[in-house]
Amino acid sequence: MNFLDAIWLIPLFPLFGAVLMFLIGRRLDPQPERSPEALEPELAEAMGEDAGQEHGHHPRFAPTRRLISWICPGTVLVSLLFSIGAVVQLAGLAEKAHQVILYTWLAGLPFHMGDGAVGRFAADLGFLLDPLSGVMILVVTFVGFFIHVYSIGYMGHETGYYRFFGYLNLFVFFMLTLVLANNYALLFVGWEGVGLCSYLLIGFYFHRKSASDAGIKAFVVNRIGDAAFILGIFMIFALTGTVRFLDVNQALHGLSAETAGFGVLSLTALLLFVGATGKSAQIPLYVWLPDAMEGPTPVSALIHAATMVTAGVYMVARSNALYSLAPETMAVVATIGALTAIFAASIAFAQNDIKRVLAYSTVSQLGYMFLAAGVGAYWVAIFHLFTHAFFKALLFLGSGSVIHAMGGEQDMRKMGGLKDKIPTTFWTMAVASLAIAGIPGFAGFFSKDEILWQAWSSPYGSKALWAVGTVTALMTAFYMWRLMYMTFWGECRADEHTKAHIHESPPVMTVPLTVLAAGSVLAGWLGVPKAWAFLPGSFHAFEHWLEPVWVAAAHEAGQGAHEAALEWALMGLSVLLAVAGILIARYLYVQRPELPDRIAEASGPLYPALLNKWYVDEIYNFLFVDGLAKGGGRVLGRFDQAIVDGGVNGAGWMTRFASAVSGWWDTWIVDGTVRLIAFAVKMISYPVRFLQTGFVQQYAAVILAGMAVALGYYLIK
Amino acid sequence: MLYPITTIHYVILSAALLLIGTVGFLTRRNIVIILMSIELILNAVNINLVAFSERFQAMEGQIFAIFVIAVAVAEAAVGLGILIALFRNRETVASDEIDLLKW
Amino acid sequence: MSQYYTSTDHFVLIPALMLALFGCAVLLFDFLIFPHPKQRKWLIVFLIIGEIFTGAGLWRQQSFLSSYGLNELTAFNGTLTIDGFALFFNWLFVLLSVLVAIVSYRYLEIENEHHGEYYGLILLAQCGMFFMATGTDLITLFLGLELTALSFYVMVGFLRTQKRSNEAAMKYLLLGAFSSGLLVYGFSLFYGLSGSTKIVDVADALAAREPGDPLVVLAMAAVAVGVLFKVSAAPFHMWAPDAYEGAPTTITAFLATGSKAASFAFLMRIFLGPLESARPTWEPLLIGAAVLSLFIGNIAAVTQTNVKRLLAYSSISHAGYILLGLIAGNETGLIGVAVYVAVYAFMTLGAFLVLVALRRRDLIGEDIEDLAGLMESSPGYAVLMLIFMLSLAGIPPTAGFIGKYYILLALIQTGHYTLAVIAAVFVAVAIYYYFRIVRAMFVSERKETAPLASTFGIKVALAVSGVLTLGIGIYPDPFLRMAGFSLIR
Amino acid sequence: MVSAILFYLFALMILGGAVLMVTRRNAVHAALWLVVTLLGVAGVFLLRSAEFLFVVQIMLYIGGVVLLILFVIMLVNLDAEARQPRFHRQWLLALACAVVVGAEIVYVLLSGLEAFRLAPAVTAVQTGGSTERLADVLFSEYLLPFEIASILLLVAIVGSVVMAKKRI
Repeated sequence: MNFLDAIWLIPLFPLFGAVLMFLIGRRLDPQPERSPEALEPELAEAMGEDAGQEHGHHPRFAPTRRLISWICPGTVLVSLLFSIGAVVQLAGLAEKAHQVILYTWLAGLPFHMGDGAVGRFAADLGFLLDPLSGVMILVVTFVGFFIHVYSIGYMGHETGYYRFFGYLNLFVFFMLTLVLANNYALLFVGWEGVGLCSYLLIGFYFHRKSASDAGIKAFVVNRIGDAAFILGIFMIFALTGTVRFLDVNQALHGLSAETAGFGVLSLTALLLFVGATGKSAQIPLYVWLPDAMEGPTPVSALIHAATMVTAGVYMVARSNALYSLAPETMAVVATIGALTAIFAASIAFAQNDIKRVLAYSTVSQLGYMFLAAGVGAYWVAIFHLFTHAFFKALLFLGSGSVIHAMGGEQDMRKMGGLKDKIPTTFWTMAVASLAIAGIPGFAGFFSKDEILWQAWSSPYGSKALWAVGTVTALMTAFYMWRLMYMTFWGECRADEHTKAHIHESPPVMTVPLTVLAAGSVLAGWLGVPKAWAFLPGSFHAFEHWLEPVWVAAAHEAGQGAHEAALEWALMGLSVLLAVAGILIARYLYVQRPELPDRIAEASGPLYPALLNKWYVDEIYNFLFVDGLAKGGGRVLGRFDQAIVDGGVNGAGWMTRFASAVSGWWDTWIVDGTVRLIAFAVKMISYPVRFLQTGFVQQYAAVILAGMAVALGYYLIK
Repeated sequence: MLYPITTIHYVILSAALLLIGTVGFLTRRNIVIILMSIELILNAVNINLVAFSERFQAMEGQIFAIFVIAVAVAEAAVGLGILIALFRNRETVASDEIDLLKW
Repeated sequence: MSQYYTSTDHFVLIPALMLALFGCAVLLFDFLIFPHPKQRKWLIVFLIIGEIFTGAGLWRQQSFLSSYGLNELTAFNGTLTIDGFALFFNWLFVLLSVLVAIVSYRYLEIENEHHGEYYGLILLAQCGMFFMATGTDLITLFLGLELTALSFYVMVGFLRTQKRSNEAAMKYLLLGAFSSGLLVYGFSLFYGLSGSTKIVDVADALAAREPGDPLVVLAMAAVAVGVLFKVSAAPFHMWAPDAYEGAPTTITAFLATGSKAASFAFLMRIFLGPLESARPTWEPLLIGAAVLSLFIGNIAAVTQTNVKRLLAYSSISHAGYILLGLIAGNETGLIGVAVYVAVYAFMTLGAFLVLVALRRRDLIGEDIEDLAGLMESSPGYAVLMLIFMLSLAGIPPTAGFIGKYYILLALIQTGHYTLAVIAAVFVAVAIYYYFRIVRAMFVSERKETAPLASTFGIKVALAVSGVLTLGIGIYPDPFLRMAGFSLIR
Repeated sequence: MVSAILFYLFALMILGGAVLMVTRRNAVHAALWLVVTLLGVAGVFLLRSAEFLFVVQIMLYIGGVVLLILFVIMLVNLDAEARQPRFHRQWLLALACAVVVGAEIVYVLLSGLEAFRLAPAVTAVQTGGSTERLADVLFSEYLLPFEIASILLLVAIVGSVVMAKKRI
């Protein structure tokens, strides 16, 4: 069977599953009437996301529900099989790129571009399979499939099962569209689609207000990035006359790099990168990702760790031809990546919620990927993306298993000593933690080490970037093992009731953990360091496999001066630091558990700063919100006095408005940018609405004023 | 300037009537009078049209004026109908008292 | 003296004749054949038959044009012109009228105002729209505009016992009459400048004048105010939120789609006809109106709680986008306008239809709160509404994206980079308020348990608009070809 | 000369009537002043040899519309209404807008004066009276608008009945 020509089917299988769920899902899984106790919001809150699993009322579900458990993971499995088939056949091709174009999606009329050439903005509904998208579809379908399987167990007792799987399938559809698209416009379809699904899934537990707030936040932040992204797409079109990846790369191939300064190429690349920072949670748009963890844990694993958030990295790697021409933007990418990595790692130091540690860890690891991309080592970025997908998905699923075992508790201070009670979870998580810490032999070591080496040796890299990366590696090892020690070692700090119920998860959850653990070990061996030249070629397969994707200019960057001795030395240093990090964590949290508190006390303002995420949200607050709320209110007051009625209606509205302001003020102590933007928009919204006083002759006066301005404009001109 | 009477005199007359109609529309409270002000505006248009029609020695302007009158009549009829319905429910014909819909 | 009412005249007039005929027939049958209120929904069948005849007339015109390779067919000494543009809009009107009519009966029964006149007025309003899109004579255009507007004044106030409906109709009428007074004042100046009411003659006369001629400016400004009022572009938009909110929801849907599309057809007939030569003069005016519409529409929508009102502001912002296409003015832009108008009509209609289904006895169903948990209670409606919201927000792969894409592309092609950036930024703002609705449907607890007032008609209409909204987004090619056919040549 | 005097007489009727209409407190008085204005406009029509329009103006406008308005005033007239303020609170603002636009229009018209200034009306070769010619053109070239106008009036009738009648 020719899988290569059938790649367009790969996204369609999950779409089929999703449509099926929306059409008949409700009949397969009739919603049971909620028991009175489950309707109590406080109780639901108290029991956390696994409410009702162990305690209290078990809703009885229809037997047809099992059908859902077969259909939805099944569609992803079919996609996985098709992906494997297609990638295997791709490997046999001489030209490592295969396009399947179904039809022209967005037809464009020809027009003359600046240089006289005739451009035609035509975007296909077309799919491109090349080594890069091959890696991505394998990651998405493989990890996606196991997370689907895991969800069968994890979501087993939830209502809205069909909705959950419908959204999840829809997400896989959009993600596959994103990575398989052969042009920027179709990529944008997937880009928006995954955002939408992420939104719906974050808000899945809608009885938690914070969840639906987090969803809005995620969507709005992503939208800021998207506005830049879409402008970037149009810029690319204006530059090259096409949006097809292969043609764009070809068109850019002839150009010389913009070394002279910040030109139009750099601007385009920067616009795309702003889009990427939104989706991939980089400074300053990272704020949404930690909040996104309000969604169900499998969602965090799939969307907010393994796949969607890496879309930005994928897109930057995809646009490598453009970035190679814009060294200034590459420097920006690398710097933002490194800063995000160390910044997020420092916040992860002091978090006590197990999922939040992982969330900040994800932000930090994404920073690593951008660091690699920024120094021109695109294959390393993708390599880290690849290994990270395994161990981070595993960590999230493992934490889900822990939370499951603890009856919904997410605070690590109330855990401990779980090592023997949930052994499978423990062992698999330990593997993942070793991997992320960078212990040799585990996947994370290979990719992270390569990133550090490239940061040091690449012509775009620098010692400073390397130093930041290395320090981050130490911090990563520390906070991950802090998590491990707090969770699995020591005394169990849970209350008796919870303690009695601690149990290992069912096989439907632990099997995916085991498979991913195997991946977390093995995935790295596809790209061993160059210094390990004694190993046969297949151990260097990853770089070789991706090679056809990069245009020549980008590839040279990876070929920096290669000194084996230096590489061994740097590798040794990073391993040493990783081990040190683990040992410090062990010393602090196992041997001297009283120490951390004393350090926290002794550290002065540092610890609270970390605990409060460097007060970023509060700084946003102080700088903008306070001023706006008070100043804006005053301006509004004057506005209302001066203009229109100034009368009864206005006053009534002002009261409501003022109370709304003070209401928001409270919630903002814990919230940042998005609320700020939303607030700013609202602040403008009210005066605009005030103009609409409901008084018909005022409308007429405005019409006339409009005419007066129009006429006046011409008379003065 | 004032004599002989040319088209422009009519146009200025029309503009003045338009202005008065507009002022009436914008300032009066009574909706009946607002509707009457609309009649003034449309009459201003008609003066224009008839003046031009005479100037071009063609009938189009007059015909246009007939249709403008037809439209004015139709608007007045529907407007007064709506006004009666409004008055039945609200007991007022003051423009600034009908502001349920706003913001 | 040339012959009048020739066979060509008749051929061109058939659709309007059918509309008027069936309009009167519905008014008559209302009390002659179907005196009993329960029977009134059969009038819809008559309406549909009328639309079929209208459609047949349009179809014959279209095949006539294509079989003789003609661009246009004029009749009544150049008073009416059938061309791709007119046909495109008339097809749209036929579709919209049918969809609005078939969803209305349950809604009107719930509101206790189910009268036959309603369907008659829909047909007569559509008759007016026909002349707005087809007329090439100032008088015909003006009468078409007034015929449409008058029918809508009545339909907006159709819930006669409700204060809000009365008020909406009164405001709409007063402001509409005022603005059309200004419009016709501008027309009278056009006549004074050219000595003719035919659009071609006016165009020639205006082109002969030097740019910036004060009289042209005055006539243009007056006409522009009238037209921009009809398309509800800021700052002439203020009637729209009030009229939309107060009107019966079915009529709001018709007003926001049919009337708006007709007004844009009217606007293009005027601005691409007589005023094309004055493009440098009106371009700043339209740019101002477009940007202000984007600003006011998007910003004011953010804090609305009534969905109808929110959609009214959103429709103001969409008017801004459509104007941007007109400003770009190249082929892409004009196709973009046609595409956007149609696409906007489908998605807005769909959104309002969901609100129609939400109107139940003792339940208004207009607040965002009323949509809470719709995904749980009626997933079909929720998913459709989601598609409409995504489309309104311009997220691919929905039809709304195709429209925005064309507008943006045209702006970039013609070098209006600043406007393109402004348009893109407001797309980002728009998502915020559309997602307040999505949020209510998908991520809030269900509050209302009463089943939706769904009828066969609503289901059909929703399916049609949903399929169009999604279908055009995924496979736009046939639709784009149709829109390309609609260029004014 | 006579026509000039007549013109100024009618202009005075029109503008004076209009100003008084807009400023009268009592709606009935306003309607009566509207009649004066409309009569003035009818006179202008006569001056510009639009006899048919003159008749239409008298019959349709003064006979029809004003009567209708008077009916409505009688129907809805509240004694309270007459005691309430004539103008709403924002009348100054509205007036300012109107005055600005008016000034602009007059300025534009005066600066574009040349466009309209032709020789005083020529007496063209007329076959039959103005009414006859008008009918000729109306029922040949402008047949279509005439038909549209009939539908328009139908809508107006249906509309006002629907709105004003208690039970339909």
